[in-house]
Amino acid sequence: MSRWLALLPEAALVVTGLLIFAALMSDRHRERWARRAAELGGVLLLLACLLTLGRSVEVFWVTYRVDVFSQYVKLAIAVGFLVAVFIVRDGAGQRDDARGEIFFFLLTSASGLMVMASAVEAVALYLGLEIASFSLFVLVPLRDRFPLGKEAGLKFLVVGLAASAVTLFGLSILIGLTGTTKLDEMAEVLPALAGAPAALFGLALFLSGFLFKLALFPFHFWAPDVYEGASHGVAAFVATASKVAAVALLCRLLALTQLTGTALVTALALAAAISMTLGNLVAIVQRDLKRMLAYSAIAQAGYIAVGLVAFTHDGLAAALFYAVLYLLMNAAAFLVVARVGADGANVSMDDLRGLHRRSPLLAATLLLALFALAGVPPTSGFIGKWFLFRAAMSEGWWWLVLLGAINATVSVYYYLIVIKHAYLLPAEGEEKPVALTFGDTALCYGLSAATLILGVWPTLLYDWASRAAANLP
Amino acid sequence: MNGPGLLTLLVLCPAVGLAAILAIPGRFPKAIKVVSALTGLATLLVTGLIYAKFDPAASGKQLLEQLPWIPAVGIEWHNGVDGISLPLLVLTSIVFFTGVLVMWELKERVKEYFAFMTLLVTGVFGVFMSLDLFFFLFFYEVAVLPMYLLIAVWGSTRKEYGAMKLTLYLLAGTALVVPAALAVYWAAGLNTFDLVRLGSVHYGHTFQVVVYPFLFVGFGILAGMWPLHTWSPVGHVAAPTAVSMLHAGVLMKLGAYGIIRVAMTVLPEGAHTWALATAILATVNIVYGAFVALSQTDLKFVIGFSSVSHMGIVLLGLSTMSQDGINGAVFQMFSHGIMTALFFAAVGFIYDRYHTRDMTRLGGLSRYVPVASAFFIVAALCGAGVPGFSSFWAELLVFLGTLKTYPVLAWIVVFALAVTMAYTMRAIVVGFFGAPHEELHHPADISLFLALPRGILVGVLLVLGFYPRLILDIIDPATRVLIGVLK
Amino acid sequence: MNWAGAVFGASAATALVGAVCAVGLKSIFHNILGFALAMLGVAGVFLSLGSDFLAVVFVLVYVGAVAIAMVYAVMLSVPLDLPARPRSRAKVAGAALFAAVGAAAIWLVVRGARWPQATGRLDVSAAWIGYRFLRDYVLAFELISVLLVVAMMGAVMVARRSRSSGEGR
Amino acid sequence: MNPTLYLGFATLLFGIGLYGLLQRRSLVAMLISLELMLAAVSVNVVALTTLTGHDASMGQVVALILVGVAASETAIGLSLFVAIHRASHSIDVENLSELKG
Amino acid sequence: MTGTVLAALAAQAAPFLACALVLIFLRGRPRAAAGAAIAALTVSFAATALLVWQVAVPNVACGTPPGPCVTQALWLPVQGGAGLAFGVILDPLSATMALVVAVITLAVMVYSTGYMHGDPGFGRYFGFLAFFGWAMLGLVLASNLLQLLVFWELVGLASFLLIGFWFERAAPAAAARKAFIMTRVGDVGFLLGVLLLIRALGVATIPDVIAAATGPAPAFRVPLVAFLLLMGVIGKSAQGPLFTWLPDAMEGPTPVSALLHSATMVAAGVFLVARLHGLFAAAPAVMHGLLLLALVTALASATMAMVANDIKRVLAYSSISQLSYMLMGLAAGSVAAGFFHLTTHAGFKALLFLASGIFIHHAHSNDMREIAEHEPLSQKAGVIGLVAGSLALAGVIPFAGYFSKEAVLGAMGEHVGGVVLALAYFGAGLTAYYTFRMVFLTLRGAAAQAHRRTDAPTQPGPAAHEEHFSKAAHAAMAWPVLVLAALTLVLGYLGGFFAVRLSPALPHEGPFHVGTGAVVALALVAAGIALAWYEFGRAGALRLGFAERVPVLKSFFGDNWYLDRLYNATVVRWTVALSRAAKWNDHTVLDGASDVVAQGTVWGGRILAMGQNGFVQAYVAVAISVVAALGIWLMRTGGQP
Repeated sequence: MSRWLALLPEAALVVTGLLIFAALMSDRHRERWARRAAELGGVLLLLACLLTLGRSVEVFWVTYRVDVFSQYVKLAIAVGFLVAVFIVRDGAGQRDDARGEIFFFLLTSASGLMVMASAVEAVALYLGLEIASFSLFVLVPLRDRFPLGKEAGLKFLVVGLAASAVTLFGLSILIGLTGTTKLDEMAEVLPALAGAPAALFGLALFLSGFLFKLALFPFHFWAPDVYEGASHGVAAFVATASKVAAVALLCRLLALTQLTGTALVTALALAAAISMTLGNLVAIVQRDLKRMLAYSAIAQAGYIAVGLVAFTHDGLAAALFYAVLYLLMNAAAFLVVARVGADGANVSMDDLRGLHRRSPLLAATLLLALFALAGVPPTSGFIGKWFLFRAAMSEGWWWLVLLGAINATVSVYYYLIVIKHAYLLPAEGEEKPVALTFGDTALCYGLSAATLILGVWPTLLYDWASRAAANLP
Repeated sequence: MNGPGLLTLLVLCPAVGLAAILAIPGRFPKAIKVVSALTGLATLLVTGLIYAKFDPAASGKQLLEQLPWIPAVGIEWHNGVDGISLPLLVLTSIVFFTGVLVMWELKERVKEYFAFMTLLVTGVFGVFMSLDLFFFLFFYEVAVLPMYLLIAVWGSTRKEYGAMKLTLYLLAGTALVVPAALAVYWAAGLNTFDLVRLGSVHYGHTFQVVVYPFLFVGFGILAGMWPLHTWSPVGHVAAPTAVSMLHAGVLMKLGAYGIIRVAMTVLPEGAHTWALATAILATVNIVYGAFVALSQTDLKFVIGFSSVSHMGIVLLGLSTMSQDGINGAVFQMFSHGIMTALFFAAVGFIYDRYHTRDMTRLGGLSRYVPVASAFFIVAALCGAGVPGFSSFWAELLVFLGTLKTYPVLAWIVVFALAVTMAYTMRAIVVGFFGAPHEELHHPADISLFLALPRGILVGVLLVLGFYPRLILDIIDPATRVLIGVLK
Repeated sequence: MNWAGAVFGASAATALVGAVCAVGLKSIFHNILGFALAMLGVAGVFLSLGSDFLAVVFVLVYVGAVAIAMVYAVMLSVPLDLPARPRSRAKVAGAALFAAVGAAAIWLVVRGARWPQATGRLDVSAAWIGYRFLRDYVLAFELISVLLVVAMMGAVMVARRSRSSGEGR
Repeated sequence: MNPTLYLGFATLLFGIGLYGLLQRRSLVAMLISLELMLAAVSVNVVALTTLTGHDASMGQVVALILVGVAASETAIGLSLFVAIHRASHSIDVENLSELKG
Repeated sequence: MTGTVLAALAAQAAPFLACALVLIFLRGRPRAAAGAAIAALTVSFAATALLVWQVAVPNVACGTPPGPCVTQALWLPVQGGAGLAFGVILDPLSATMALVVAVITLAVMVYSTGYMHGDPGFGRYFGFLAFFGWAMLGLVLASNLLQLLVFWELVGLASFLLIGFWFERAAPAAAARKAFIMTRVGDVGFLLGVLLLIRALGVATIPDVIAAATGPAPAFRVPLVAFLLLMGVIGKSAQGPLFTWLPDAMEGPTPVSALLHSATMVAAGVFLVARLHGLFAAAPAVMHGLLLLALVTALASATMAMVANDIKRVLAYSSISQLSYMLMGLAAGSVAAGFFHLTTHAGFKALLFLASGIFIHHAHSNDMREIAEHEPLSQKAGVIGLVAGSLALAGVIPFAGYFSKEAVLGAMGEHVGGVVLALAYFGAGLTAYYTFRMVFLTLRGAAAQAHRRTDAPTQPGPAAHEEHFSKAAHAAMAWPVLVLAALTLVLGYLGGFFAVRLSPALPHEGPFHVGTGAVVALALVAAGIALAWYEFGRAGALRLGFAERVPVLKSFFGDNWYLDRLYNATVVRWTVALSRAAKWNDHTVLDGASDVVAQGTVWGGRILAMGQNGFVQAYVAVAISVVAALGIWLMRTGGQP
């Protein structure tokens, strides 16, 4: 019996789903009920993940594995889901008839991600990815207060489907070469043909679906348009939870076989370099805050990839570690965006003017979040990047590290421009203060605190990341 | 393995002060100022304790504290002071305390200002005491970044441009330093960032020669190394008074300190290989800075370029790799810190009263505000290397060291002293002598309370100017150790 | 040349022809018809591989469901009144080029790959497939149902006419 | 029996689908192309599992799952197609290119 | 010995403390300030007198070979040596000089209480005076060359502050700046010399340095060091090309000029040469150069003095030429003669300035002809002082100047001869001429014609508050003058004392011999005085000197031989141009470069942003093609990069 306890998070997912369903059935205040249900479920989910952290079990004929790695990732996903729910609040910016459903689809997306975290069988893995993506395909076009929501949805959909087609083709090649879809069995066979170009190519194609989720070059194009087109809450979820899952999956798949020294690593390194540079440079010229964050996200994906190319335990651990840090800091940034644009409209730089007077707390949160993204101590961004670069350097990727450091400097420029608007420039017209609920305040403090504490005492989290990485085959 | 001690306490002082400041609502600026002042006082006291416990005779690091922080990646909370860092700790707390007092009349956004200032100081203390490469750079960046807001929000002339320029230059420096540091870590292969152990490793010659420039230039940017110095005058001019004090007085020292503590200690061969080049750069710093200062009219620009010139002396002293040179360099770091702080404090008062720093629009200030002017004149004379002020000894030692290693450069820089005197005299005579400019009003002279911090600085300059051994006896043993490493 | 080869040849030809029509022709209706034809061809290919159940499912789902849904969607929405813009040659050429490169790359790989031979179980009877489905692929089975649910609900949500005037502002 | 023939066919199908995806302006046509690509994948899987003698039923299972995936993709895609058309009476993807830069 | 050392320390400490006290607390309290300063200098006076009594009179010497007694402590540790120890050096030279400094400073202070009475900066003034005294005493008693350099610079600083005392007017501020920078140019050489010494020896204690220089194999290049040190001397003692700051320094208050010219600032240079005479003697070539330079300077400044109408300028030029004579004496190898002349000159030059101060104060003008019109004869003390001082300066027996100048000329006569010696004698004649030109122009007002020129600046300092100018103040100004006047009669007879006390290095030098040279000199002096009388003194004289009649000469002489113009046209202009260029480079090239980099980054962003062109199919195309490229690459490389 106790082994089933390890599936508590999944159970929590189901329960939450049912709760939201029931809430959506009610004809009055369905949005508010759905929201309450989602918040409650999110908390349940969080608790469940915390409880099962450290447990390990395999079910469904070794296609679904619960271990430190999976629970670490699930925990992050749960946090991301909860934060996203908070950020959505009353679903402003979402089409008015979808303001309740948004919670349901966020939940399904989250569950898809969790499946990705645990599944050790390629098809299930892929299906989890698809569930996560489809829910977002649905949510993105349901945008209000912004004319181009549908265009964003279309681009998301088309690029996503193309990526999934590529992924599947890669899967077919892997199946052909290994004759199985179970990752463990693949892990036994693959090292034998690690040198074989076909295997590498198949793996590369199979990875592309997850690179798409991570928005790494060359699968990054959708990100800016979708971030800009989607409503704040949805964008926040896209930017946080699904990133973590994508990183986790990359770790899991790259750990499948010994890739060091193969051309695939070089390719990944190049992708990382291009992502960093492109993301940071283009972010400089953005005016829309979410779009800027999208490009910064591309750059951050590049940083994470820098950690991945090390292909050592340290590298994977650093990547997992940084993914969670990134989730927290990015969530803070999106929270600020959502509250400044509380009516659901997009937020431009000028909307931030005078923020330090309109809402000092939000301004401070934004400051911390952006410093963390820029990688400035004492925020967690610094230590995270340090670990990534350290891992890469220990494998001799000095040019990648140098490029990364230079990019970090460039990124400071546009982050500072945002901070300048928030702290320096006076608001044109009258300053309308930003209303914050108690939950928002708590979230601001919580996320800021996390960013700072993990910045000076990373061991709290890094140990788990390290153990999770150690858990990979 | 000693547990945390005074040094940790020292770095905690401003941190706690920061927390307290954040806790106080912005409605009570007075309280915030008092708390900041108390923080400064506390740091002074703790530094005093450290000074008392420090044994000048014993060479090597003292007051060591060491406890594992992130064992997985070899990061430790490892602190200690030696004769090189101790004076800089003292310098920092002095400048911080006086800086707080100098800003007593601040009106707008008091809370944020002092919060950022204390954060900055936390970083500075951390750098000067840290013996772990990670925490060194950690605090290094902590100290660098608040500058942007401090300048951009509370600054004056072209503040946004100046702030952005300064921040980007300095972070560009770290962008060179961080990979180099990681490369050292990688090359050592000990899975530790402990500077002491990293320093004990012998690295390949090629490696040293390749990596050293990254470290030197990366730190050198913060030390105002030519031709990457242009951020510093602009930034100083833009910054509010106390920030200029802290920045020129303390932050620029971080760069030089980094060169000593990291670059030269870890990569001695690289240092030797590049010594001549860096010495020449430093000489250019000195001469060039003096010449540019000669044709500036904004008093703060004059000071800014004089800082470039004086930091050149520090770099030159370091480049000589000789006892006297390095002694002088460290001494110069200290005395220049005090001197520049005094400089900016004096000019800050004048700017508050007259809202201009253009010497051609001032003039005759010695009649309207004699005491405030006296502070400027004292700083200026100290900068000109007049004996009786600490800079004289520092520069003398540097020249001695240079004369041994690079005689030609020594002749050049000594003759540049005449130019230094020229721009100093120009500033004094044009700005403070002669008849006051007609549209100047006649404000009350500096109040006793505002004169206090400046007086403290003057006192330090004079005491060390009278008896240099006070500080040299502390520096000398540490320098001997460093020389031993460099041999 | 055995019958399987013949079936393969014929159905492959059909499939390719259908595919070309599906992407090449101008009228959307013709495209859909071509698509159906292509799917029939693919089903034939499966037949030639001896997997008849799969072939049947293909025909049912694609030709019977997907194509019809497409027709409905098109009939609902395609504005037959305004004429379609002519295709730009540049885009055609570019698309062809990229497609060719992609196909070439894939071809290089699959041709170069050494497919390991094995002697696994060749039973593809519906019963056995169902058994596999409910045994070690049950997770995938569950997930696909979830996916379908999400997709259907999403489709309803997206396609439904919004109650308010909030139709994209 | 050598799977190369089937793989070649699948590649061609994939390429044609790719061409359509890159070239057509109507979302429906692009969906059709995607379906073609998925079909190519199915052919691959089935052919490889059957002809290389790995367990063939696994290939069938995967192919069937892909059918489901394809169906759901179509559902979403068509609904979006309808919604877009309702919003802006155009089915031309190239008109939806205002999010840029 | 310790007692004397304590006395020496006390002599330095008193004025320092007084200076600190006055500047910090007593700036607003004139009487207290003056009191403190005078008291301090009285202490110094007593202490230095004790020094002379203990050291100079019994001619105490320490060590073997007998040399100065040095008491010092480690001050600055340096590499390769015991480090630099600072302390007190005691021998007849330092003791005597200290006494001179103390006396003159004290006299000037007393005088100033009257002269500066009621000046708004009265307190500050006395603070600076005390500072000046401290710095000079420290210089005199410094046992270490570096320590000497320190006080050397402080003396410069003090004179800067005092010359620029009336900083609100442009002229004094400019003069002070000029003085500081010009002397700095020389000091740079001095500093380098000291650095070279320290670098070579590891120590800089004066006896050690001299020993090292005179030793068999010096560890350093003596001529180079000597030359560099002499650069400092030339700057301080206003010789050769670097003298032009001194005439301008007249912008300071007259008592300051008195101090500056007699015992402190300019004397420091000469004192240094005396102090390090052993070292310089080891570099004969340099010494000959110095001799010639001094000679030229002496004649040149004499010519300038012949055409000046500002009484203080006349005195200033006379100082320059007298300093040259001292240096000539030293260069000729006689410490005694040079230092003797220094002492006497200190006395009568202070006397002259103070006396002229009385007239200036009376007439509110520096212009001798203006003074002449304010019945100068009414100023008894002034007249006495001026006449006595002038007789001494002109070298009329039996006044002090005569003996010391004779000593110098005699010493020269032993070493050099011919033209040089002749010119030196000629210079003495010129001195007499311009000195008495001054006397007659000033005092023979009755015979003055009624054309007044007011080109010389007038000093408003005391003028502003004539009304409450008390008799006490008059007395305060009169007494020092009279005392010094008496001194000028006495000092001359101390020659023997100097001769035996100050020349341990040159034993052969007995008492100064007065031979035929004296007769020649006296004749020349008489001629000069006669010419002056003919041109200025006698009733109905044209009151126009022969040099003034030739416009070319007048402007050439009157304009410092155009040296200032030369400097402005060359050094100053080049420096300014260079600094402008550097500034331009900083703003345009360096800043420009960094801005270009920044702009380039932003533009890179703009260009890359175009890649995000909004066409979804383009996105897919890029992604697919990259993947395809990867595939092809993999197949080509076989998986290994």
